[in-house]
This record gives sequence, C-alpha cells and structure tokens, in this order.
Amino acid sequence: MGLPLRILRRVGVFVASLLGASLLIFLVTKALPGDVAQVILGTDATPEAVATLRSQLGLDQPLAVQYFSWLGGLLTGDFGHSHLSGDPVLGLLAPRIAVTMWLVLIGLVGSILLAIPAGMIAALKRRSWAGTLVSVSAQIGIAIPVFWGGILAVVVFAVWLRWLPANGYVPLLTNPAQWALHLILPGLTLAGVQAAVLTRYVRSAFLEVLNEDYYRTARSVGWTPMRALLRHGLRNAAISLVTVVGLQLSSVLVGAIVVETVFSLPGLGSLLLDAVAQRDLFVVQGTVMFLVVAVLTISALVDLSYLLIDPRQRTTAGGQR
Amino acid sequence: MSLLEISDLGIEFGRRRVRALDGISFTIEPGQRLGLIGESGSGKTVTALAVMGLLPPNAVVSGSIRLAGDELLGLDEGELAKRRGKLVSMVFQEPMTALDPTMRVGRQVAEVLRLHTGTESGPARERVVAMLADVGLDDPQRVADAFPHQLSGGQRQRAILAMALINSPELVICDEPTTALDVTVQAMVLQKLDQALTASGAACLFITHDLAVVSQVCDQVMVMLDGRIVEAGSVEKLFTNPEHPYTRGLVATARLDQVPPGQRLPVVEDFYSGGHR
Amino acid sequence: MTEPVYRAEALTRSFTTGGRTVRALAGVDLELARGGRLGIVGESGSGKSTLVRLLAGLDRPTSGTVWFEGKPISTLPERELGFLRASVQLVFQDPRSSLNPRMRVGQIITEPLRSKLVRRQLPADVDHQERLAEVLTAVDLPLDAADRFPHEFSGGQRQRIAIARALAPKPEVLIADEPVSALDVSVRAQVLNLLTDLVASAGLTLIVVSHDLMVVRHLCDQLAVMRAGQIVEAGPAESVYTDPQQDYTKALLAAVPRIRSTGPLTPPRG
Amino acid sequence: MKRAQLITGLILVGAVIVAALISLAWTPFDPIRVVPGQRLQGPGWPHLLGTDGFGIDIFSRLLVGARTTLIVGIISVGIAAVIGVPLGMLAGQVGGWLDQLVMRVSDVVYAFPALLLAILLASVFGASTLTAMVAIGVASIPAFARVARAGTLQVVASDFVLAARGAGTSRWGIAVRHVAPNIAPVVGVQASVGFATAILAEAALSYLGLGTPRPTPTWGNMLRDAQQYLFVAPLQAVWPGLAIAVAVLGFNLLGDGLRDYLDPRLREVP
Amino acid sequence: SGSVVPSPTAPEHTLTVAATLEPAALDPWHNTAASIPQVLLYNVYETLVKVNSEGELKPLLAQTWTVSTDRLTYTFVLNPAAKFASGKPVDAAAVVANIERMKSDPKLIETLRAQLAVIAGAKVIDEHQVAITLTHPSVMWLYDMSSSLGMILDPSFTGDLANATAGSGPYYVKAHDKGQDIVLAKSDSYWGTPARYDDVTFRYIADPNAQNAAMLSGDLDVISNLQAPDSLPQFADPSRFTVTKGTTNGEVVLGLNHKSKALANLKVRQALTAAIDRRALLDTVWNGEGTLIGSMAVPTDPWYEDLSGLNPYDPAKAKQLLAEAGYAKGLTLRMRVPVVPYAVKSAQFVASQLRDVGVTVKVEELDFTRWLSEVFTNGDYDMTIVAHVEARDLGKFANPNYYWHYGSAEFAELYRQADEAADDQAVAKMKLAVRYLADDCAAIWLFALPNLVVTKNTVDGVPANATTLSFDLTTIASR
Ligand SMILES: Nc1ncnc2c1ncn2[C@@H]1O[C@H](COP(=O)(O)OP(=O)(O)OP(=O)(O)O)[C@@H](O)[C@H]1O
Ligand SMILES: Nc1ncnc2c1ncn2[C@@H]1O[C@H](COP(=O)(O)OP(=O)(O)OP(=O)(O)O)[C@@H](O)[C@H]1O
Ligand SMILES: [Mg+2]
Ligand SMILES: [Mg+2]
Ligand code: NI
Repeated sequence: MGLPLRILRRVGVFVASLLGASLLIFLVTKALPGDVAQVILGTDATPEAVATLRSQLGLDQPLAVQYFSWLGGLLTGDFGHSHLSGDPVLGLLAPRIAVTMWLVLIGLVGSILLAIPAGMIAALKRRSWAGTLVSVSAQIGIAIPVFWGGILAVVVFAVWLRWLPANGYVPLLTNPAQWALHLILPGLTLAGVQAAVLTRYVRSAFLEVLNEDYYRTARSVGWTPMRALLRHGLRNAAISLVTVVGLQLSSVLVGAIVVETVFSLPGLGSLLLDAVAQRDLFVVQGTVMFLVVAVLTISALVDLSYLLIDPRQRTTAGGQR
Repeated sequence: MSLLEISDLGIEFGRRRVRALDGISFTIEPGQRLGLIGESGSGKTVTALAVMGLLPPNAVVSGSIRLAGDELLGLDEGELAKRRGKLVSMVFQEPMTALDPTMRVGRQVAEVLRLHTGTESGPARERVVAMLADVGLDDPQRVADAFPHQLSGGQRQRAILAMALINSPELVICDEPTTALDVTVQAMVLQKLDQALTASGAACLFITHDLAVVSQVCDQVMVMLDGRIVEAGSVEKLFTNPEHPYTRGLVATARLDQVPPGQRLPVVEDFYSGGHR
Repeated sequence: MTEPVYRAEALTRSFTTGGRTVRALAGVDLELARGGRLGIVGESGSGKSTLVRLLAGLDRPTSGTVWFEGKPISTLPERELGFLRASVQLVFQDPRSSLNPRMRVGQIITEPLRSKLVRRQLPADVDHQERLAEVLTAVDLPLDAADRFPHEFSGGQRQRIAIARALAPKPEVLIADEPVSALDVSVRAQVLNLLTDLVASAGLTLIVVSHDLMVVRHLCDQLAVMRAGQIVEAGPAESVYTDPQQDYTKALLAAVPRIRSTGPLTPPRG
Repeated sequence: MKRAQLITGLILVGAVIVAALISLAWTPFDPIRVVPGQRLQGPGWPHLLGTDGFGIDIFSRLLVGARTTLIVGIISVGIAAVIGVPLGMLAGQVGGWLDQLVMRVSDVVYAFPALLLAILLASVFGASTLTAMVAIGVASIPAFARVARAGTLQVVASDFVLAARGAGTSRWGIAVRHVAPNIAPVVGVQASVGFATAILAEAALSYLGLGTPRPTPTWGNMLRDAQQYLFVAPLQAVWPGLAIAVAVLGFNLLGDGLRDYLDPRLREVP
Repeated sequence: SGSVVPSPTAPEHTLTVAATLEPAALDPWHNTAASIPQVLLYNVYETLVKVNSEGELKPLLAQTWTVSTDRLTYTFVLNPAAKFASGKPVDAAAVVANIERMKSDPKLIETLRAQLAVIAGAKVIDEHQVAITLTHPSVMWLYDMSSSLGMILDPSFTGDLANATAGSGPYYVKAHDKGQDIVLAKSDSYWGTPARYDDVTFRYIADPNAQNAAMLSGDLDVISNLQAPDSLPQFADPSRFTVTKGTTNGEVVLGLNHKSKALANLKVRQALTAAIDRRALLDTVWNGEGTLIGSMAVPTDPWYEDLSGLNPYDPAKAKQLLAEAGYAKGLTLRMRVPVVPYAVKSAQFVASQLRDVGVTVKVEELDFTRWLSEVFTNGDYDMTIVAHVEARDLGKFANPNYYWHYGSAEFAELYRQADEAADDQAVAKMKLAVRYLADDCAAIWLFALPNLVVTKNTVDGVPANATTLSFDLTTIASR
C-alpha cells in the first residue's frame, strides 16, 4: 500500500475515533445527575423559569438532535457557554491550554531526557551496582504516587529550602522568569514520575537490542558496547519507545491533572475538576473532548512518525521477513 | 608463528558452571581454512565467540587464546574492540537479523571501514561499492542504498560478508553462514566466500554442521562433540577414513545419496552411542 | 481406474497483506493415487506450504478446486470436513512449535481422537489409552512419555511425538511439511527411517514437502518441482532426479552440496 | 537477579494479602471509632504506629486499608480482564473487521485516561469505591485486550494450532485448549501490573476526593488526610505512603519477575 | 502572583492574599457565592453603613442616619466627599437608583430579593439626604444594608464587572484571571483615606495545605482564613508570621431534617445532641480553635449568650432518651455532607459517637453543587453539616420551607416580635428566640468557625473578627 494511502487510512481511523469519543463523552455527561437548568438558576428558581431555560438550552430536544447540534458546534469552534459565568467554553479553555501544554511538554520531554540515559545504564550495566541502582530507583519511583512526590517536592524545595514557589502560575508573557520558576517543581515532579515508568521500558527495549544479532554484528566489527548501543540501538529502541511514549501520553495527561491540583495551577485539569464539582456541563464536555482530541491526535501523529523512524514501514514493499 | 593459537580453552556458564567447552586446543596458520563441525550444542559458536571476545559476561573462560601473537584473554574491551573487524571478523548465521534494520546497508559497511581506518566518507563509499561488487552483488550501488529489508537473504549475507572482509582481516570466522539460505543461494554464497578468501588470503574458521558444505570450503576439519575436539585432520582423511566412531556415524548419515531410496539409512547410534543425547 | 485420493485443478491462492497482493499459488494441477508417495520440492517461497495447506483443507483457494476421494473439499464448511480430518494428518517442520508447550504428550497425541469433527468419523469403541500406547510404540517412544511435557524431549523425539499424533486417528494420508529440516543431521536419519517404516507398514499415502532433494528422493516415488507458485516439473522421482528436464530442476540439483571426496564409504559397523 | 525480583515481589504482595486477611478477623483497635483524647500519638505501645487525627490506631487502619486496596485491585483488574481478554482473543482469532472494530474502540477508550473516566463517573454516580473500581477497570480494558490479542495472534500463527485444526479441533476447542493456556502467563503479568496501576489510581482518586468516602480506611484517603499534619506529625503521611509504595512495588516486581521468568529470550541475555 | 525573593525595601506596595473559593463571576446581584463580597464589599463597593470588627454599625457613605418613631423611615445623610471612581458623586439619586434597579431586576438572586422585600420605597430628600421607608419595623434590615444588599454601584456604569471601576471604594477590580486570582488596584481618586497598597491580589488556592505551603515558602502575605487549624503550629515562628484569631459569623450547624420521622421527635433530637461531645469534637476536628455555641448566634452578635452548656454530653442519657422515643433497638440515619474540611471531619466524628449510642450513621460526601441540589433544594437527607456564614441568620429557622423544614410557629412568632421590636427590647427578645431554638434542639450547633488569619509579620491591622463576608482591606497596612 502506498504511503499516501496509509496516511489517508490513518486519518480515517482518527476521524472515526473522534466520533466515537465524542459520542461517549456526550452520553456520559448526559447522565450527570441534577437538572442543568435547575443548577444554573439556583435553588430558589420557579419551575416555569427552569422549563424556559431548558428549552432555551435545547435540553428538551431528542438526544440525537442535542448530540448533533453539539457536534456541529464543536466543528465550528462553538463549545457552548459556561452556565456559571456565561463565558464561552473555548474562552475558558484557551488560557488554560497553555498551562497544561507546558506541563505535559516538560513532563514528556523531561521524562524522555531522564529515562533514555537511565534506561541505557540500567540495561548495559545491569550486572553492576550502577545498573541495579538505576533499576531499583525506577521501581521505587513508579511506586510513589504522583501527588505524594509533588507534596514532598513542595516541602523540600519550597517550604524548607525556599528556593522555589510552592504553587501558582505566572503566564510566560507576563514574566518569563517567574513563569519558569513556577513550572520547575510541577514539571520535575511529573517528569520524574514518568521517567521512572519510561526507564523500565527503555531498559527492556535496550535489553532487546542487546539480544539482537545486529548488535552482536556491530560489536564484532569493533564498536565498543556503549557506542554500538548508541549507533545501532538508539534508533531501533526508538521504534518501540515511540509506541510507549504515545501510550504514555494519556498517563502524562492524568499526571498533569493531579499535578495541577497539587500545585494549584490554572490548567485544564483544575478547570475540569471545578467544572465537574459545579456541574458546569458544557465546560465538562468541552474540556474532556479537548483532552481526548489531543490524545487521539498525538497518538495518530505517533503512528505516522513510525514511517519516519522505521524504514521497513516506509517503502511500498511490505518487507520480506 | 601461528595466526591463532588456542590452548586448553575451557568455558563455563553461569553460577552453576555448566561446562560448554572442555579444554580444546588448535591452531590456525595464516591463510589456512579450518572447518569446525559438530551437532547442535556441541560448542561451535561458543568457540567462535571466545575468539571474538564476545562471550556473555556470565561465561568463565580459562586457557589461552593468542591471536597474531597477543594473548586475548584478559585484554580490556578497548583493546579487543580495536582488533574486531580489523584483525579478525565474523559472519553470523542469520542474515535476516544480523543487519541494523534502520540503517542503509552501504552506510553500515562504510562505518566498519571508517571506524578502523578513518577513511573519509567519499572514498569510503567507493571502497564499499567495490567490496559489494567483490562479493558478487550485481548492482552494488543499489544494494548500498537499500535498507536490509529490501534485500533477499542471499544479498544480505553477502553484504555481511563484505562487512567482514572490507578491512582485509587476517582471520574470518564464519558461523554457519549458509544454514538459513536456500540450496541455490547457498551454493552461490559459498562460491563467493571461496573467491573472496582466496583473493584476500585471509585465514578462515568455518563452522557448520553440514559435512558437504565444509568439504567445499575447507582443507582441514575438526569434529566437536560435547565441548571437546574428538578428531581433526584433512577433509580427505576424515571422509575416507574417520577414526572416532562418532565421526564415522556423522559421515555415514550425511551420505543420503549413497543409500537407495526407501532403504534404511544408517544412523549415528549405529556407530557411537556414548555421551550425547 | 480407481478414483485418485487427491485431485486438484487450477489452484490459485493469493495473499493480501498491507495492500500488497502475493500470488503464492498460480494455477496448480495435481493428482495422487492411493498409496502414492509424492514429494514436493522448490526454493523458499515457491508455494509448497501453501499447496499443502490447501490439500489438508486448512486454507481455502482463491480459485480452483481440490477433490479428496472424489469430494470437493474447497467449498465445504469447516464442520463438514470431519471425514477429511479423520483421514488426512499432518506433520510440521519445527517440532518445537508444532506441539503445544502446555499440554502433556498424552493429551497432544489423543487430541485428534477427542476432537468433535474426527470423533464422529471413528468407530465408537476407540479406546484412547489403548491407541495412545499403540502409536507411542509405533514411533518407538516409552509409554511413560505420555505424562510428560514436550519440552522434556529432544528435537528428534518431539518430531516422533508429532508423528504419533498424526497416526492416532489411523489416517489414510500423511502430509509432512519439511519434517526433518529443523533436525540435526544425526537425528534426521532416525526420523526418515521411521517415516519409511510407517508408510510401508500402514500403507499410507504420503505427501512430503522439502527443499532437500535427497530427502524427497529417499521417501517418495513421485516428484513435483515448484517455482513461483507453479509446478514446473513432475514425474517419477527417480527419472526427475537422474534426468531433469527443466533448467530450474537442474540448477536445484546442481546446487545440492556434495561431499568433495571420492573414496569408498566406510561400511556400517553394528 | 531475575529470581530476586520475583521473590521480592512475592514477599511484598504476600505481606499485603496477609494483612488484608488478618484484618478480616481481627484488628488491634477499632479502625473507625474516634477517641478524642488520643490524637496524633507517636509510634509506641499499644499503638504500634501511633494514632491519627481522630485518635484512631493507624496500624489497624492500615490493615483494613490493605483489604480495600486488594478489593479495588481485584475488582478493577477483574473487570478489565473479564471483558478485555475475551475481546482480545476474539479479535485475534476471528480477525478481519471484528479485529479492526475491537481495536479501534479500544483505542478510543485508551484515549480516555482512567482518571478522566473516573472523574466523569464519579460526578455521575458520586464518589465511591465502586465508581473508582469501575472507572479503573473500564480504562484498563484496552490494555488487557491488546495483550490478549497479541498473545492470541502469536499462538494462532503457531504450528501447533495448525496441527490442532488439522486434527479437527473446533475454534472453541482451540480457544480453550490452546490459546487460553498459552496466553495465561502474559495475562497474568498484565494483571499484576494492572494491580499496581489500580492501587496508584485509587490513591490519586482519593487525593482528588473522588475515591472511597470516609470513614472506610483506604491508604489513599489516609494519605490525603495526613497532609494537614505534615509538619505536626509527619509520620502520619509516611505509613500509608509506605504501604502504597510497598504494594505497588510488590505487584510491579511480581509482574516484571514473571515476565522475565517466562520469557526465555530475556533469561539468556548475553 | 507573589514573588519568590521579596524585595528588601519596606514597606511593600503589593499584597497577596490567599483565599479558598474563587467566584465564577464578579456580579453579586446575580451570583450567590460568598466569595464575591469577600473581595468586593467595602474594598470596591461601599455601603451606607458598615459593621466593624466588633459587630457595631458604623458610618461609611452615610455620615449619620436617623430613624422615625414608628421605626419605618430611615433618613441617611451622605458624606458629601463621597464619589465614584468615575468622579461622579455618590448622591441621594445614586442610592435610590440602586434600590430601584434591584427591585426591578427579575433575575436578582433570591437572598437579596428577600432582604429587599422589607423596603417599601426610597426617595431623594436633597442631594445628600435620602429617606428609605420599610413595610414593617425590622432590626435586621440595617445590618443587611451593610452587606451585599447595600453595595452602591455607579448608576452610570455600563461596562464589564470583571474589570470594574464602578464602585466608590479604595480599590477597583483590575483583572480576574480565571482559575488563579483577582487583582484589585488602588483607586487614585478615592474620596477617603487612600488605599495602603497599589495592588492587592486575591489568590485562589482551594487546598488548605497548598495555601500553607505557599505561605511558608514566602509566596503569600496573608491567608485570609486558615482552613486547616491543625497546621497552626507551622506558623508559630513570630519572626516570620503573625496569627490573628477571632470569630466569624459561621455557625457549623448539624442540620436535622424535621421531615424525617425520627427527627421530628424532640426526644431523638435531644438524644443526638447529648450523644455528641462537642468540646472533644472541636478539639479533634478544628484543633480546639473556634467557639462552642449552643444556638444560632455567634459572639459578635449583640444577642449572643453562651448556651453551649445547655444540653451537655451524656451518652447514657442519650441512650435512655432514644429508648424512650422507641429506638432502643437502634436507628439508622443518612448524613449527607458537602466536601469541605470542617463538614467531612465533623461527620466522621459524629458518626463514630452516634454509633456508641446505637445510632447508625451512613455518611455520604457530596460536592457542593450536588449538595445544593439534593440536600438544600430537594431536602433528600436526614442529617447534614454545613456552616452558615451569613451574619445574623437565625431568621432562617423561621422559614418552614428552608431545608431543615423546621416548622415551629412559636419560634417564627418569637423571631418576628424580636425583629420588629424597639431597639431597647430587640436584644432581649432575640435572646429569647435564640434560646428557644436551643431548647427545642432545632439543630445541633457544633461550633462557630474561628477567624484565623495568618500574615507575614510585616503586615499589620488585620481585624480580629470577620463580622461580614468582606475581607476588609481598609485597615490592613504593612509595617
Ligand atoms: N549464554 C549461555 N549461557 C549458558 N549456556 C550457554 C550459553 N551459550 C551457549 N551455552 C551452552 O553452551 C553449549 C554450546 O553452545 P553453542 O552455541 O556453542 O553450540 P553450537 O555448537 O554452536 O550449536 P548450534 O549448531 O545449535 O549453533 C550449549 O550446551 C549451550 O547450551
Ligand atoms: N499467511 C500468509 N500471508 C501472506 N503471505 C503468505 C502467507 N503464507 C504464505 N505467504 C506467501 O506466499 C508465498 C509462498 O509461501 P509458502 O509458505 O507456501 O512457501 P514455501 O514454498 O513453503 O517456502 P519455505 O520453503 O520457505 O517454507 C510466499 O511469498 C509467502 O510470503
Ligand atoms: Mg551455533
Ligand atoms: Mg514452507
Ligand atoms: Ni508567585
């Protein structure tokens, strides 16, 4: 199958997934208890007022109609309005996307930068104390709940040492230095925990490479173990790691939601939790939809990135193996 | 001085010290082609890896391996790496997996050249293409630009051969280089190997379990059984007048063509019933 | 004329993977009489295994038909293939992967007897334990082997277990796909001897696939040479072997490595 | 080294199980009865690990917490396995559009991180252990389906399944006798890892206030409640934190140990 | 938000105050959230009169006021200097316009509408004098005028309240970063004593522990009300922090649903009250901070008296009362509480103690919105715990439709008489009403929330008591 066709197919799957996800989200949020109109109008509203608002919001229409008008809105960038503040949902999302994005980015990139060398050491030196130390630390790192790690980091670096702010956020454009300072702890917390998870994968990916004949070939033509692993292992391990990182994404996102709570960051996670607590239906729908779209988009991109890393995927010949 | 001098080489594995090699000794002179045959698990690959210094870390090695006069055992990784690919190189059994699937073949071969000689990439490419042609690849330019998966098994095995020969090593170790190939392809690869070795004058340790194959490449053969060398000598002598009963059995079973169809074939147990499974 | 056991006409089989279509079989005609021993040779990828799978009813042709004892089997649904399953049994190349590592040898061997399709074709009074003992003896394995797991056996022994399984439902046809390719030279002869004996004593019809002409010549009386999904040459084994008509067959024969020696062979000593 | 992992994992997991079993029959003190005069005592006698902000014995709560933790793990892994494994097997064995459908749906569920699902469910049905378990379980279905599918594909492609088909074994028989036992180990590994994930997810949900409501002790809500005493009685937070870490570590080590133990390739890494 | 490295030059020109709940919008007329007046009242919008830290009414926009003898007409004399941020004067017309605007607003929140109901009309006497007439005499209404109800908005203002310069107070709303903070800025044209700070940031941190961490790390200047009293020892260092302790209007009420069969029985209510050791509860749940109260009044109320000893802890008596009421074999009650620290912790304590007298309590934790719809609106509960933070709110018990469904006509009458009483009798009559509630065990009053303000020790002038919902910045200064 030609490359364009494969890309097209992947895009088709992506669109189908989006539809499936949107249906799921719509149905689940529909099951939220408490009448939305009642919630908006408050506790003392008259039944007539509630009924009027219900029809204004289209809540009295058949589910299918509600779903398609919601979907249509999404496509045109209309995510609805917050019941509580009356703000458009997209307007609420926009400033928060940046916060979560930075967090996820730092978490993802940081964890990769930490995990690759750590995983290599753990694989290559697995028989010596250095490798064992790395492996054991990774195992312990995984076993520590994210929020607990975050709280410990706050206690040590913010409360005891007072090097860094304990929580809060400053937008990049307002004050770049403060922005960076406020993101260090949450970013490192997230990256640290994810790195622990990733290290295990990196380790086993590299262990697999160590098992491969081509690694032995590389050694036999004169590469030292470390250089053989760098030259021939990295790229091959990357193929399996790309999948893992793609799958990690949703767990990084979850981590980000928790970390946002620990560090009181005004990101999508805290927006979502607040909206759920306040029964702000459209905000919940919009936020979850946005997060899911982000995950699906990135996993689609990850799939396509195989085509770049793995030459076996690139050519039309399916390979003769 | 012999090129390779192995004496009393013993190898044990793991904490339980499973014995894989039991004090073997042999020598290879410059330019000599020595065959090593034996059934699966008899220790052929382990012998080869010991010479390359590529044994797994859980192997305990005793005895002595001298290559071009230098003792290899106890040498540090850097010193060994310098010799690998330059003085001694190896061709492995599985052509499908022995090449890095993510790197173009030409570059993989060129890297070996540049690693040891520091050749610039331009001239290196020329040498690589020439070498690929030498091992009998018809379209060396295309092969050089291909990824391993775009080549057939025979082409890949020849590319690996090119990698092994490009620095004109003194010794080439081939570990069952044709076992995974079709008969027709096998014949071609063996022929090219023969030509290339003749051209470069390199010595060769040729490992196989196929007596017919060994008889086509080598003049001298050793028979290995359960980590020991039970018999050694010229190919001619081994096939016409094998001494050890195991060798006799091996030779008898190999000659399928000498038994009329449908009749009972001789088996190794007819000759030798000790030791192995 | 008696009805041939197997008849195949214009068999083709294409595979589509990743949008690419491979013609594994491109029009194969075939006929095999009862008691015949057919050898199929050819280079890797020439379609030997594909052909054999179609004959065994384990795969369906893209076009063309296979008749077994006069019945077309290519279109029958799986549940009506009981007669075929009971009469045709298979032995595969790699004894490591053809035996379920998590079943005991006894279970493995009696599996055909217990399977729903075959059970109905067998006489009702078949005693599984008795039959198990019979076939174990036939392949020269100790009776206590039944209680052990495959990994406790050597390659040659495992291949015998596979043969025992194939013999259990007393088949008429035995199909062996590269039965000795994965075995050591020293064990290969044993398995070949066993096959020769069994085929002779039970009067089995045999189909053997191999890329080794010697093996095929030793076991079979008919030969089919395959290339690129087609049978390029067929005929009595000896005549194909000694007097090949096609260049491809000649090349195959020439490529077989031979021991480079002329001396006399040492006679077997007891 | 590999064994060490497995054994350490077994010991840690065993400790958690023993704690949970003991708590069924006996705890040193009432795990929910508030004792106003005894707040925030340090470790000692009779309160081995001290008391919490309500004057309740921490050790007793930890024991009961082990039970809740295990139940959360068992139910959520159970949900995931009971739904995911058959789906994966079905996808792997039937293939085609069904496979595509199952895998695409599982992709979509995968895009719903467990926590997001839990947040949604908790808001619909209220925060409770049950919703947490269901959310974690549902979110882990894809992982099990994938593992089962990959295992099934591998098994189905193996020669012994072909041999079984040749022996007339039905699809169901193949699923039960061949596929299930052979994918059991990988599913076991996944279950072990799933347990660890479930424990962490429950803790995170408790932290966000979406987990098990008080007064039922879980390690997660103990940890959450301990936060306010971080500077007054830091040990409060150490015990449940340690318990979580030990359990997660135990299950992960068990999973890794099993994987390494079952994967012969990794066992022989040079 | 705050700075990590505080600039060494004192005094500071900015102040960062941590608060717990963030208002979704800044419109107090259409949103009930108590977090709106916390920021806006007295700081951005001013009222005619103001309640000080001791609970006394003081002049603000009105210099003086007089009450007619029938106590139905109040005449306010406005401070002639008072002017809005726009420069327009705060005159009688503006006051009248505000009252009329609210009266004609169909979407006005119910609390304000109820408070507004007592006002018959308002009229301009001259530029600086305005007269407001009531439908019946009321002690409470002037207090109400010191809260959100009395906030005077610039009638000419037409912009977005989120960036509002529509008040007459010392600060205006500079920015509201949703999810983070609200920034108030000094109003340069303020008519009174100028604001102490250029910028005041209300930073919203929901988690009390996170607030503490931010304070300890030096990122905050003030924690407006500490929600985790167990953490007080962290702020013991006098060289860094000052802790101001006082009272609030927040009565933590264990609400009883009088529609529930068992709870309609006085003996059961008495039994439940006697079964809970409220001193121990306060010690356990709120680290002993706060005040024990026995009824719906707090120490800053003029009619407050300590009634906490009225129905003391006595589990034996509780069991006996339950037996007398016919529940010797036990009783099961549903306690549905909102997820806020004091409620959740109290619930656990109460459940444990009631279990000791044979009452099984099933605790459910609901997020606040759900609590509002299911407990507060639908009355689907037996017991609940929530703090009533509004000032002088015992009148709630007079409304039989309020979520307790407390239908005592006697109390309603006592309350009405007290509210309409003359000034010299009002306090005594209120005391009667308050005591009636306690005797009837209309609810169980666990304690009154303390006002615990933690400040950097450079900050001074924090009022001890929170007598209104406002976090009043006008007295705060830096040393
Ligand atoms: N890494 C290892 N750990 C433990 N034992 C090993 C290891 N590598 C090889 N052995 C053992 O050493 C013995 C010799 O193995 P070797 O691979 O040299 O056999 P071989 O003659 O090359 O067989 P084949 O023809 O199958 O390649 C065998 O018994 C094998 O099990
Ligand atoms: N399940 C399948 N899906 C896709 N292609 C297949 C499949 N099975 C066989 N093929 C292709 O069909 C062709 C013939 O394969 P087949 O296995 O029949 O060859 P063979 O002659 O048995 O080769 P070998 O000697 O290597 O076993 C090959 O090109 C192979 O890649
Ligand atoms: Mg070998
Ligand atoms: Mg085949
Ligand atoms: Ni800050």
